[in-house]
Amino acid sequence: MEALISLIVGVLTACGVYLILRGRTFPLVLGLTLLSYAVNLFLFATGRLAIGLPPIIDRNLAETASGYTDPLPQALVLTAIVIGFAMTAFLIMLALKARAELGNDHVDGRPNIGDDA
Amino acid sequence: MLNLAVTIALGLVSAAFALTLWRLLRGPDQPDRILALDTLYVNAIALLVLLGIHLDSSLYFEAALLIAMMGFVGTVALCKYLLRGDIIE
Amino acid sequence: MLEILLSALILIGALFTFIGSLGLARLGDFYTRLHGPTKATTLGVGSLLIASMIHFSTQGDGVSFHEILVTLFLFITAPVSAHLLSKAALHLRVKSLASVPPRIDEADSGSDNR
Amino acid sequence: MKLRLFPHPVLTPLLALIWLLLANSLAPGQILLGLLLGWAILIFTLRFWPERIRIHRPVTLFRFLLLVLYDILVANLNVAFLILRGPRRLTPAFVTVPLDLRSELGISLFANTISLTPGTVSSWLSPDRRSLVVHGLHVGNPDALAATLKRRYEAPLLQVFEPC
Amino acid sequence: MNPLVIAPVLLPLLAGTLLLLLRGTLSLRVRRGLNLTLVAIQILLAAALLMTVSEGDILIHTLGNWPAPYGIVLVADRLAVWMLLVTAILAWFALLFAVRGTDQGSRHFHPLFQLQLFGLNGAFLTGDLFNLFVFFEILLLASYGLLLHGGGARRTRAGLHFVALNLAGSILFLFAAGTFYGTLGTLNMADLAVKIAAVPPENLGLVRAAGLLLFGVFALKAALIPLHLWLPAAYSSTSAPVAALFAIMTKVGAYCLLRVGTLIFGEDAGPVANLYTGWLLPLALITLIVGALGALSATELRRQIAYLVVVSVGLLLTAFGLGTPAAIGAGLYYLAHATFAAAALFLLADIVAGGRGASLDRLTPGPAIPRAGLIGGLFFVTAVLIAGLPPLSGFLGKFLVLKAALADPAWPWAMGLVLTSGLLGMIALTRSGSLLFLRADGRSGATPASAGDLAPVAGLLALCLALTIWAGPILGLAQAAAEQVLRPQTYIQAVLGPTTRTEHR
Amino acid sequence: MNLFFVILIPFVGAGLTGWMSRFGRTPSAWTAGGVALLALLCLLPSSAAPFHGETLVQRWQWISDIGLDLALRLDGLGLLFALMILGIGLLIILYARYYLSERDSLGLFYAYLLLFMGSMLGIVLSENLILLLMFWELTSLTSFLLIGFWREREDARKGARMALTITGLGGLALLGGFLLLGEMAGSYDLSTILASGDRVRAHPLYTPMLVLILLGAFTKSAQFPFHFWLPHAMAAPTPVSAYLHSATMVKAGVFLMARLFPVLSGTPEWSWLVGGAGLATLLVGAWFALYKHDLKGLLAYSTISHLGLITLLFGIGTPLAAVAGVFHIINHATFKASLFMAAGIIDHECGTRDMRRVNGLWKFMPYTATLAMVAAAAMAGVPLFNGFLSKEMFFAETATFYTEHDWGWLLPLVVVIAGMLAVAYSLRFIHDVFFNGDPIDLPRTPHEPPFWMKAPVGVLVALCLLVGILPMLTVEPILTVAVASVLQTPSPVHNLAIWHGVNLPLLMSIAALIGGLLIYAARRPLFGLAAQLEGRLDAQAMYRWTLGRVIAFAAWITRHLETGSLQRMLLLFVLSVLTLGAAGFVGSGSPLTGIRATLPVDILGVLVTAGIMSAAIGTLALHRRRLTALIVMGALGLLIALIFVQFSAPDLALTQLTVEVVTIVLLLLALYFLPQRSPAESSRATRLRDLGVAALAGAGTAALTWSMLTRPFASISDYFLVNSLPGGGGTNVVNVILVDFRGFDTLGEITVLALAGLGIYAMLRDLRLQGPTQDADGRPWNWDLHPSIMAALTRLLLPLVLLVSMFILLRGHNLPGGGFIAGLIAAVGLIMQYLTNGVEWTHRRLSDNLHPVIGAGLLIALLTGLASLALDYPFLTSAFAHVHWPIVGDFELASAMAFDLGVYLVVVGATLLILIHLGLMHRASHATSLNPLEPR
Repeated sequence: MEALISLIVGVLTACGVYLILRGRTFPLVLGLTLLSYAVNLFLFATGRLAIGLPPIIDRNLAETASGYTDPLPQALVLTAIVIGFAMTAFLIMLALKARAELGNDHVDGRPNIGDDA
Repeated sequence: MLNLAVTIALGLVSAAFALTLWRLLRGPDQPDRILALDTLYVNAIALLVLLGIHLDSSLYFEAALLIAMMGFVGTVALCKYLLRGDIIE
Repeated sequence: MLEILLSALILIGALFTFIGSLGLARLGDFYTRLHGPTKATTLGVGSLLIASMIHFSTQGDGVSFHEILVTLFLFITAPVSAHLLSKAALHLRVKSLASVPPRIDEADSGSDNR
Repeated sequence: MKLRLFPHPVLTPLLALIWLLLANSLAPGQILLGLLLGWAILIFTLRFWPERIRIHRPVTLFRFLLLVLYDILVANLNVAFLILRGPRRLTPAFVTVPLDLRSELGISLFANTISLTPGTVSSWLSPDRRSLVVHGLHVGNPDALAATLKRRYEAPLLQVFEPC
Repeated sequence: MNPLVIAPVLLPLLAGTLLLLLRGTLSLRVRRGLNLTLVAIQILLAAALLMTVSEGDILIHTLGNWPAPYGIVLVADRLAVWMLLVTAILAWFALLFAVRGTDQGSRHFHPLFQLQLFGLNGAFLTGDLFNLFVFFEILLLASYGLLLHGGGARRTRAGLHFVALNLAGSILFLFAAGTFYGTLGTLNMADLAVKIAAVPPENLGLVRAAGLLLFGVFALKAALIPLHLWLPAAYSSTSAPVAALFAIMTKVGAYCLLRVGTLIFGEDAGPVANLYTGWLLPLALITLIVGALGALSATELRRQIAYLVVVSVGLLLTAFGLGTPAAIGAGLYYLAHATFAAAALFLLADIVAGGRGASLDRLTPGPAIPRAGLIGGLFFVTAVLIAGLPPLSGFLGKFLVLKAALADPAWPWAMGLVLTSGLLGMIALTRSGSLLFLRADGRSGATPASAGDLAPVAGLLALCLALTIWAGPILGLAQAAAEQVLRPQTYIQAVLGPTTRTEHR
Repeated sequence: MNLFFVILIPFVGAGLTGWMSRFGRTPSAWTAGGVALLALLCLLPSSAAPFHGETLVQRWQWISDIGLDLALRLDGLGLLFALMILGIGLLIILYARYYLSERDSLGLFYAYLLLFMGSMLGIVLSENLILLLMFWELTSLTSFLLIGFWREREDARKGARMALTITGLGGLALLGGFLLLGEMAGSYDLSTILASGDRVRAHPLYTPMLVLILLGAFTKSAQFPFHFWLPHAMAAPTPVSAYLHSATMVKAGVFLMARLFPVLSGTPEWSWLVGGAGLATLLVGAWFALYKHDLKGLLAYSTISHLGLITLLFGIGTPLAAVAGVFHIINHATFKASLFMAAGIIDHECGTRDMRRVNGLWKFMPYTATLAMVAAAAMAGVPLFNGFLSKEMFFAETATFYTEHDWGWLLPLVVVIAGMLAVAYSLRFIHDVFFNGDPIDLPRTPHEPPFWMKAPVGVLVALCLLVGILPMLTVEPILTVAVASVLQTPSPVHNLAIWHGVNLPLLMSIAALIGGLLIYAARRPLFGLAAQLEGRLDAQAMYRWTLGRVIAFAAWITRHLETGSLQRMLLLFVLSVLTLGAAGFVGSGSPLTGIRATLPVDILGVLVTAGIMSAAIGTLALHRRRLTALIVMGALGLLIALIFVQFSAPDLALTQLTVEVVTIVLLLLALYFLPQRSPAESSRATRLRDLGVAALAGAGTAALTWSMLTRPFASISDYFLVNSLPGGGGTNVVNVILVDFRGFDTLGEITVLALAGLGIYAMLRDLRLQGPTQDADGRPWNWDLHPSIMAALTRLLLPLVLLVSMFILLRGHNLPGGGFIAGLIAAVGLIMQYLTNGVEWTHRRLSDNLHPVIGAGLLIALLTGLASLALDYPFLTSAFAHVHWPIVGDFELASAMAFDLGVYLVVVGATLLILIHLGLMHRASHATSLNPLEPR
């Protein structure tokens, strides 16, 4: 299972990296989204993988730390997801603004590039 | 027996997943893909329910509920996009 | 007995889910493909949810009816999705095996005055 | 004023019921909370409701719902069979159904029912809302299908929502 | 539990929230005054904190009353407070300039400004790696908002690049922080320092990789070569007060490099001791020279200043890369100077651009600037500061760094490159200065700058003058901060208590 | 204390003078003169000390830690220079009052001049080397201002810049040299340094240090090959030239050599470097001086030549040579200052300085001519004038050198040739200007200048004569103490007299005089030769070329680095990160795989992995068809949520699901305004390269993940699991971490969200985008704005959705959920209304002013934390209680819930703000209802 997760993280990173190296804002956003998927999974996996052990304390059982997966990475990923969302939203808006002010959706706003190729 | 049923069911749903994914990637038209995405959401509900039974945990219910809601919103938004381009107008 | 019922429900549900997706994958044009998921999966997921309901209600922690909510949601939303998808496909003139009534074309393009 | 404070005598308990479903509990605290939320949320959302929904014949509605449930079951089996049989033997067709329903909700419910039941998906509503185009997966006689739909679903809906 | 520690974080957040809520109620004048007052209070707070920590105490605030390393702690040591003070002072002058009109260019300038300070102060104070990430995001997002403030094609393009690159940086930060957590099982920086010293050899690779990935993050923020390319466009295209405020932004990266480099990868870190120094010094020196070349080749004043900021980053990180107490102390002194001087120059560039009509700040002959004598004089002084020429603080900073560099085997490189970059910077500024002020083609430019426009510049220059005159005591503070930073044990003990807190488990 | 004031007075006086200028030219001049005089008076009380063999040191603490104090010293050398600076300065102030025209701002000029004077005094009075360096650089800066005083003149600007560049280069080298020297001597105090000469000379870094310091001295003193800036600095007003290039600025370099003479000299390196440079400069300067047609150009090159002479003397390094050197410094200052002033008078009166036109002025201004001729004779080394004495000593030293070294005979020979040239250019100055026929085509008719303009020249010329005739009475005492402080030993026995009998130096002088006459006689053919040589041996062209190359290189490298291409920046970033990560891991020798047992693979895992991989690659492959890529990415988000579900993270799954949908809606909103397809822009090679980089990055993160996952670890999380219920009052540990253990993170996180909302809102102002009127395939949009079937049903769903949202909010502390997810759900529910019913419809029901919501949310969260602070607990300390109410039963109240409510409000507010305002942005560009049957 660990190998599969590693594979997923790797593939997501690779696809994300390729996409952010494209010259348009939209693939850039897609690429960064893929990269944040990758990093969220990675961050999540730092608590190691566990099946069927969600960190919801059973009130009836004694206060013990065993039998639950690591909750901290989950909290971190939650924060990271939210922040990633905010950032993505901002970037998308900025892409639109760039489109409006630079005339095309190239990341560098090249003046001599047509819009719809 | 229940375990066996769940395992078989998981296999079936997984196969459904795979078929849907294939349609998603294959297309050929955008509505096909959106339909596939919608179906994927429904399949995911099935998967979660099965997983809940399998792991004997009701913690997955909210996820199923949310998938039902969010899948709908996603589909509506995408269809609206195809129809009008502008989805909030 | 209960276990048999559960197993049957689960298998039926999974089978219908599968068939729905099979239809999505196999059928010839978009409009026919649309039928599979909207119907087969509602039943499939429906019976799985009923199975879950029974399962958790009999586990001892009291009744579990909240699966009804998911079902309710699905029953409200699935047809709307299907309708919208179909409408979009018609708008896009997606290839159809059945002949498309001409008035759709007229209304969709002729009256657009922008 | 009274209307503002207690906007809907039926919906608040309904929402409270849904709350209990969600919470999976019948504790008194939850019931109270459910009613409270049902009341508060309604106050906020009532203005989003397009028209006052008025149900004229609850019994008919209930009968109609049972009928639909049954039809869904049958339709599913039917469609599953059709899918398994293979795409070659299908005769899909678009069928135009003239509408007698006028209210938005009525039309919507009708269309949804069609989509949920026998091998049909409501595909297109004409701009004047006088006819609905339905796609059938396997249609032998289009006119017969249209007639069935009208009789089986539109008629009860007309009775429930628009008895004139 | 000293509330003074958390006040510099909470005050801007509260201020930002209130300014947001009161947007419709209060007039612009009142909001400006309010904002200025609030920033002034932050200066006082930072000064009070500086008094408190000047004896060498490290103050902590355990948020939520959870002990470290479980909860998040804020740690105020000399270094952090030093950064707070520099930031607050800079912010006040930038704001003073902004309230003369720039703040009207777009909505929400004032809340964004305060939230920017929230992010900055939090980043300086936090003792938790993930919390640092969060504050990075706050200060970045606020800076995006401020950067784009006012709009325009160039600004938008630069903003897009800045945002995209920093998003990539944030993702990298998470990878690094995740690797730390996944290997050492903690996020508190002091705890990380404790755990890293005892890391088993088979985990060494992960820890080192995590450390260097983090280095990459901070290098991006600090604009270390080759990750400096976002800076010139971003700084040169934004509005003047924002660019002035941004003078501190690169220093955040530098601060983090210093903090992590000394605390987690310090002398006591066993097999990973001094992980950063080997990378920092050469890169910093190359940055220095590349920045100087950029300044020389710039065709606009603001771009030139932006490159001079790169130069200052290079010198600052050279100091940090040398790693001795003297060098770090020199670096901290230089940090304050470089921040104020760059800010002054950015503000001045705006006045220049405003005075030259359509020619803006392009380095081509253009109309004469109204009040050229006064503005030119200020420019001259600022240029002397920035170029590191005697007798002002720029020279002192450079001299201190060079003197400290003599103890390092790489001193010939350091000396050669620092001096060369100084020469190039001087040539660049002479060229632009003589072009802008001496070579006017007689046409008259726009309306003259008012005394109010020049006051913030003069104020910042006065600060630099103060840095020069009281160099002795100020350097003493910086030196003390450097020595404290190089004794991470005191930090660790302050955060984790005298015994490492394993009995809590 | 007084030394401090000597330096401070000019600096303060500069401001005063500038201010006085508003009252007129004369008050300004009086102030300037008064300031200089005051400084001189301040110096006088101490001036006796050097004559008693004392070195006065005064010290104020500045940055004592690093050995940088305001330490000043007064010894013979310093006194000599200070007197020259102040004395000649006074004369220059007087002169400038009449020289500068009404148009020039005299106050500014005096201010600059006084600043320069103060800096120069600082150099000569500094005890601390670094302090000296600071004043050194200040002279560069102030001379930049002075040279560029006539800012409207191109040559003035260029000359000033060149001077600053060259001397600045030297100053930086000097900094390096001083740093090394201070390190070797262990102090920057001259007293210490002067006493540790042996240690310094034996130090392995002696040579680099020497080179650096000499670089500083040579550039300042215009030694070959850095001499070229000086002639260009002649664009300055003549008083400036007279001051800077006779007595002060250029003398700083030789002063420095004199100052450090005991420490640095006495090694072969010193002799070769200093002597070589001096000799070359002596010759080159003299040669060019002869052929300059510009009067000031001639003087400039002659200055260069004389500076070379002094340098050469220090290079020879004997005590007597030092005597000669110091003596010549004095002499040169006097005659060159007067010559410059004379040249200024001529320029002033004739309007030109071109010696081909300025002829026969004897008839017009005989007094000036007399003075100038005397000074020129001193320059030529004619007996009875002071120049003769020092030149004689110079010849004597070179002659001594000849006896002691092989090839030493060359030196006297070359020196005599230089002497001849000096005689020749002096002769040219006299003959061409004052005789040689009549003036040609002068802009003005010359006549004698005002008396006060001639007076300073007269004073200096008188000094030339006095020193030349009565050296022992005039110059000997100060010379002796100055030399003593140069050598740090008592001055060697020397005899200043006109007549030493017939000896070799006298013969050399005679040879020089005769040779000079001959050369001048044969000047015509030589001019042609010089013109040819000038093109080749042009150091200034080399400077220009070098500077040009440097700037071109800078531009080249900057252009290639900073292309403004984001793709490049990102590529560099990825590559840097790969390098760092790989270097970190590979360098450690750790194995890739650890020892932790792995989980068995199950069917769901395979399914999800396969799904994610195909969806990710699908996104990649289809990325140019944007909508398609977006749909595929939607599936990807769902699959990721499934991973969270599978591996026990229900909270994450919920969050991922909701965020995914909101993101898709957001992207769709944006995509409307963007092209529907990405053009294929990058070449095949680029794509392959990017694929390679991407694959490497993927491999890197995969390896990192694998490596980490296969290693056991212990974390702080057990604490959270144990304390969540008793300490935090919740069973959902993730939520308790979010709102309690790490509530501060969450506070930051919602700030981020609020900031995104505000930033976007701010950015959207004035942003107007025109959406396409047809889709990518050229089809017009559907007329149906809000398909009624969709609209009718989603309205019904809203209460349901809000109910779910409240449910998720309230249970979050104990079960999966929480403020963030709940907020997103509510936002989605509301957005759905916008989606299906349109902006206008919804707006009639829901205010679009969401700032209060965001602000209130932030405030609630913040106040929750502050409440604990008010109770003297740390910020965000939570409290919870079990409450029992009749009927309702037991329930829990936790402050964390209030915090979560704040989170909820911020999320709802920010998300809606972002999405709605994007929707609103193009409301203007829209026609309203398009249904042909509905009324508009």
